Amino acid sequence: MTAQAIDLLFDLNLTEEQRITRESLIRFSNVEVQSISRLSDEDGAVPADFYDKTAQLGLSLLSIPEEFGGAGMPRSPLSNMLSLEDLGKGDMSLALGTMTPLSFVNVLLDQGSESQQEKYLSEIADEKFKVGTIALMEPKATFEATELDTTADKTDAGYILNGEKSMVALAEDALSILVVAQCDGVISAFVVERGAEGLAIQKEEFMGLRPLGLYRVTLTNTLVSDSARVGGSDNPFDVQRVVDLGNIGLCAAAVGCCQAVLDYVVPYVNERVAFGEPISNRQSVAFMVADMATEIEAMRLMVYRAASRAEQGLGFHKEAYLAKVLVADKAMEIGTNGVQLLGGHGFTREHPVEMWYRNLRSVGILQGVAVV
Amino acid sequence: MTAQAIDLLFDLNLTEEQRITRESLIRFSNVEVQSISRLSDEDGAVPADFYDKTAQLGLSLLSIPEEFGGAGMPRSPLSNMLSLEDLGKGDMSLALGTMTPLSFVNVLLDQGSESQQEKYLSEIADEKFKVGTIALMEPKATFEATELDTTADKTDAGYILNGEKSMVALAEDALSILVVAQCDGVISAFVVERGAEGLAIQKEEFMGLRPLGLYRVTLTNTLVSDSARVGGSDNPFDVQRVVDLGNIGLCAAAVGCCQAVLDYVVPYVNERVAFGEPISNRQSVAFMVADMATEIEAMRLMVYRAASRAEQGLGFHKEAYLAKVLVADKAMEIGTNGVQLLGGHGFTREHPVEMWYRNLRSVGILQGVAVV
Amino acid sequence: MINLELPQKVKNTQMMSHQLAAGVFRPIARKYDKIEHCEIPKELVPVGKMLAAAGSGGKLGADGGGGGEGVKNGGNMMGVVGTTEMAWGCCGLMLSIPGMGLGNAAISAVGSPEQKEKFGKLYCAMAITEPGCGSDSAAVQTTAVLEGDEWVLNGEKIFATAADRGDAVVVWASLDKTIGKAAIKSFLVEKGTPGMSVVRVEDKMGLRVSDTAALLFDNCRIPKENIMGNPEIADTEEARKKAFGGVMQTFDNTRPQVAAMSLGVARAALELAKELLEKESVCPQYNKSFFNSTALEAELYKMEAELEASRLLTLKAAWMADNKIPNSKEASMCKAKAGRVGNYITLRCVEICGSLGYSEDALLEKFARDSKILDIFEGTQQIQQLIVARHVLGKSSRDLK
Amino acid sequence: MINLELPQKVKNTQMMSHQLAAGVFRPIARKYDKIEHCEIPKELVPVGKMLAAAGSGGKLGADGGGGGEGVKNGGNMMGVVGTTEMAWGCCGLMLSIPGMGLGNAAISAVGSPEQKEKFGKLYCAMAITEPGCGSDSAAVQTTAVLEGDEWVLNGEKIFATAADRGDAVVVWASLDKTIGKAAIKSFLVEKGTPGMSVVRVEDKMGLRVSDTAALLFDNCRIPKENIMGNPEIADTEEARKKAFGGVMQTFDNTRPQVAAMSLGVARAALELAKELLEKESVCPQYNKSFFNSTALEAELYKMEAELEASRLLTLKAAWMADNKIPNSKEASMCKAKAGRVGNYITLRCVEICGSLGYSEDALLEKFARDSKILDIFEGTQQIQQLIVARHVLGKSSRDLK
Repeated sequence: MTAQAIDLLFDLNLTEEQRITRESLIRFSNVEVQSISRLSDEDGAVPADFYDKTAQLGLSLLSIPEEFGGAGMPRSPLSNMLSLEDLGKGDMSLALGTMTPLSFVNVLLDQGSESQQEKYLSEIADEKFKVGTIALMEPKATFEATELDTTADKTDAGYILNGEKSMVALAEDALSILVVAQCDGVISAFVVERGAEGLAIQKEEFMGLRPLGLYRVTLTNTLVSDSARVGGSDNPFDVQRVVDLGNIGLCAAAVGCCQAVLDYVVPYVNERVAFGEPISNRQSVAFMVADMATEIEAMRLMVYRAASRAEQGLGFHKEAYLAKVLVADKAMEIGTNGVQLLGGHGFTREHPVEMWYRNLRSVGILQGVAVV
Repeated sequence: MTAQAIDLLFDLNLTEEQRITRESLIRFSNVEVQSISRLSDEDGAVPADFYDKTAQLGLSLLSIPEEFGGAGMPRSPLSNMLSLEDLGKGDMSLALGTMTPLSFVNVLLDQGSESQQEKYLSEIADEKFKVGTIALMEPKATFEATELDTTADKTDAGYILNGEKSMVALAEDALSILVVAQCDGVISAFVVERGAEGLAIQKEEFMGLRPLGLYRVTLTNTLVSDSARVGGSDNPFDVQRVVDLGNIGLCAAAVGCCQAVLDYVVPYVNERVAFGEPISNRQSVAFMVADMATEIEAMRLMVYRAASRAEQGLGFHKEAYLAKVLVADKAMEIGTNGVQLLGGHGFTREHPVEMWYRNLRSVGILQGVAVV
Repeated sequence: MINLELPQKVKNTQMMSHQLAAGVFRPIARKYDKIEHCEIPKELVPVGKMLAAAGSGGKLGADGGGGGEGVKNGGNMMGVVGTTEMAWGCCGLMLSIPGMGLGNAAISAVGSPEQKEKFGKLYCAMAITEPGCGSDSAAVQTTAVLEGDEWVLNGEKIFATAADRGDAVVVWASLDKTIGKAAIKSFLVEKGTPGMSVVRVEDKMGLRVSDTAALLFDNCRIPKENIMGNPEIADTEEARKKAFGGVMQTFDNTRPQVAAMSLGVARAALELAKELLEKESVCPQYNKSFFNSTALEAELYKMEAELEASRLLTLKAAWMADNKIPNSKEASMCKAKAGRVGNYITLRCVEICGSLGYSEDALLEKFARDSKILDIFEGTQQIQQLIVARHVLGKSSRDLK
Repeated sequence: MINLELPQKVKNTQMMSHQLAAGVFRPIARKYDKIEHCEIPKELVPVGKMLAAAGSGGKLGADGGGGGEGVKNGGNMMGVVGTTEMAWGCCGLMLSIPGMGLGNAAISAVGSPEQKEKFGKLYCAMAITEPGCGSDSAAVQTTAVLEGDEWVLNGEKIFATAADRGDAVVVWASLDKTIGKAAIKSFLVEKGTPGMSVVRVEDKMGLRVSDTAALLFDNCRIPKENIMGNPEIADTEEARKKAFGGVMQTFDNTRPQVAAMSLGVARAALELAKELLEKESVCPQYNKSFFNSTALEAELYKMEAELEASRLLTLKAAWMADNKIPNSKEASMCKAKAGRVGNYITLRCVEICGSLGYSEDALLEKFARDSKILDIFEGTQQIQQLIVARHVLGKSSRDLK
């Protein structure tokens, strides 16, 4: 992150570096992601080699300090956000899965101590796909990230964790799970390592995001050492930052998915003939498409602004919050209209629009993933 | 009100009596109300003789017992609701004004003692237009009818009222004002007579309903006798009933107004030509009209159901509440779309749609008027 | 006299349907959603028999009946109320009850006595839509040519509900494509007739248990008497319009029934969402004005209002049909409103229940998948708006397309 | 590099405009809304002079400028930001500043040096719309015929902002109605020219202080040199399209400015609503997720999100214009979104503030009256949707009407 030293102009151009990265990511998304999207949805799993392919993109590695095995590049919420948009256009589930380790890395880079970074990031920094993940949500309709039921109690031996976490991405494969919990009246976070005692992991099934692999993580008197606590009493864990950066990432993936909807329906409605003309000659169809395009652009700009502020070290909570409010609403509208525009065909699994409908419903729900 | 003794069929037919009353009211609304609607709006007042003309309809008199000068007909929320719909089609402001005394009458019929009915209703029951009105609202954005700032304190001499009431219809001409106030921790109501000490009445100006005459009523240590209190500790004043019956009436007037919008825009969009065709040949125009028609019918049925339940002596709070939720939303949508369909012309005061836009905005706001 | 409460006899239908829905459909709704493609679910076989015995088969669209003189609450209202309850249980299962196909309804409405005798007891699907036409029912490309004592059918049909599991299919085909609407007739084709084949059963987002098949007719020969209604093509423009109008009018009776499906699924979602939220102490009491409530309460109120509005529109359309009042406009109004509201409510309920809503542990996510098609089939939202608009504006389908 | 914050120089413009709006416009907004029809409000005369001196007249639609090489934040962005602030103060008053008419913008964009010299300092209105054509600019019926050294104008114009108070009017007229769009040219007519008369000044729901006049041209003769742009009618179909395209392109620059008016009015409403609610202890803190908030908080968040989205779309369209990137689609996107959002926000703010919102004691009700026209003029919501749709779908105006 660079502090806003200079007086930047309003600008929507990518840097040269971003442009090059985008090009390769878009190619990857088109060739490797989109092509397996439907298959993965039907299987409820990604092909075996997919994540290792993504590891070669080096996204998770990029900002890990060189001494811990990474590339030591500056941490860039903006670039991560763009990656999520591009991958999300190929497939939201696979985008979120691909970025899961990076989420974990980003939180530790932002809030972990050096020794924690060394311990937990070194094992992620690999050319194979290694997983760290965040366990924030709990199985509650009125879940609020700042009011958790999961607890951490300090004992002489360390902290004892108890509680139930939901929608934890790739938990089964995770080397480390960052568990957010209530501790002494404040929200704190603890790294729980694979195989810890009292740690139970169970697959959850959802309406969409089926290939992502979301898990119920149950902690029963799970003991972690003092050094596993991220942040402390003097620098308390900033859960809001995790939520906000996660919202930016999730919204970016949703913008990508919405763009995929638009790109799919435009040729469809132009080619589909009813009552003697392409259905796109009808205002009800055309205006729906126009509104989709307008709202996608609006969502994108909201997300860009929040990410750009984060990048520049400016406050971005309100911007991320409002982006989420808008995207939760409009992305679902686009999801349902995508199906509507294809009529009965949109309801079949022969076309991807029904899958996007199911995936986009997650936007208003998911938290603590895709932390950019 | 008749208790639902028999097993009634689902039915939308009017009774013969209702049909005849409607016919004459619709005629009155078309001839006497609609014709002065714009003029009254511009003047912010009704023509001098208008209300006396409405008095000849006998609406307020109808259910007052014969011994107090009325016609002694059964009290009928359903018929009152229909009257509001019909008058509202001619003009919402004039409809609400016309029904203001009846609101007062209805509350006293429902909740007043016999001696209160004798005292206060006898003077209303006249062939000239005599006003009683209800002072419920207070000048607060978050106004809640069950949490009032106006107070009534019991003293030896009676009750001392203090507070500020807003949007009190026709207060300046009122012989009696039913003031709803907090008294000993419960909501109570008191009849304050014209000229009472400490009673100040001041005209308020609003976006719409300009001819209605809505007033700020300020009570400063206004003393009323014990007998002025409607209801008591054993039969507490039911403010929710007033709110619910008022919502039914207001919503009915709004349904009438929305019907006026529809009836006005249909010939307009059929005649107006742009790009070589009537604009109603365009789906964006036609679907807007279709949705108007659909939502008007939906609102109407919601209001009818609540009124019909009230008529039958069934519980109707939830039905009235939901009707208000729907009507506040859809009536304004119809109001703004009415202007939109006329384009720039709709924004001028040459056409009535801008007035309906302003009037319909009151639906989500007004309470305690048009108590059916 | 204006009364929008249901009379006891309709409530009885409602209660019985609800018992069936709660007792039989609900417990197996998730199971069959997961299984997706299968034979007729065995739990539905006795249901079909029971309903057939009760004479419910093909009752959709039947007229008033009962009630003697004056106003009637008859078959259409019973149908709407019963359908709502069954769809509340599981819309997919309801559409899979053997013997209760859309084809059965058509036979019951326009079939000859012989056809009713022969096909009435079978499970009959309906095949209208073709790959090239969605809501444009007049653009049917499947042809029927009389050769001797047989009709020869050629063409392709898609989205035929129950066409795989059914015993027979009612097929729309054109006697002469140059003539258009007036030449479209419907034909009865028994399962196993050579030349008719099931091309595929669709994989769908929702209503998974209900089979939706694509059919191919390749010189499929059926007896001459298997044509339904008048085999002649009307010879004047006026008569042709009327003929097709008659075909379309059958939709006036079925649209409120599909609206009822939407109502059922939406109410199921709303009730379930409230149950889940109540466990977390969200208990809407209607005791504060809308904007003084919490966001969750306000959302629930809004959904409830929209649902109730859709329900009343649907009841009105059914009531008009029962009382022989032309209801084409109202049938489309209720279908349009219930369709969009059903989709809005089910999606919103998933959202406000967060991970619990999105999870397969509850049925909310299934309702949100099922509801989408109800705003599409039997005429999309947009087609319904067109029909309403034409009525309100006094336009022909030529002026307003 | 992606940055959606405003640079200091744009913030300066914003601040200065805000001071003007808060110091001059706001205090007199209610007064002139009540007065409605009057001469140029005296408080605006010095404002007009000041802005003219600052060179702001006609800057709307001017290109980038400033910033040297690379990306530019120029006149369009300044215009959008300044307009937003002024409309925040009072949109009607902003439209009544002498010397800042839409005609001035047109002259500045396409006028000849002589025309700029002569008319640049006058207060110039723009007259396009006619009684028979709303958003259909190509259907202009007013004619201009060259007779000797004079153009003779005949026809009727409506909805011409500032045409009563202005010193001159830019009038759209056709040289040959059989040719259509390509024959439409614009002409400069000075106030007092015989044959031009103000038929009436409209009584309006909102923007009451702004004069909106209907004009009649009855053999109105103006000098030959008062035609703007090329006096020839393009002779090929291609060139004709291009010529009218050029006329329409001027709208690409003004649409974001009208969007900015919507932003200003909506933000004014939202800020005022928040102020009123804060007094009653409603203080949204963005500290609970959307559905765990109160209904009022959730409403405020939703409005704020929609407003911010509209603002960013508008800035983007202006930024594209500043950087010479064709922005017809984006100009319509921001106009469509800001128009509908502005109307939604202002109406909602009245509602959530109850009697305080509806009352003339506050300006909320005025904002709700003013905002409506901003979703109509300079192309209605529906026209903007058409333009966006044509771009996205790759359609001509013949395919998609």
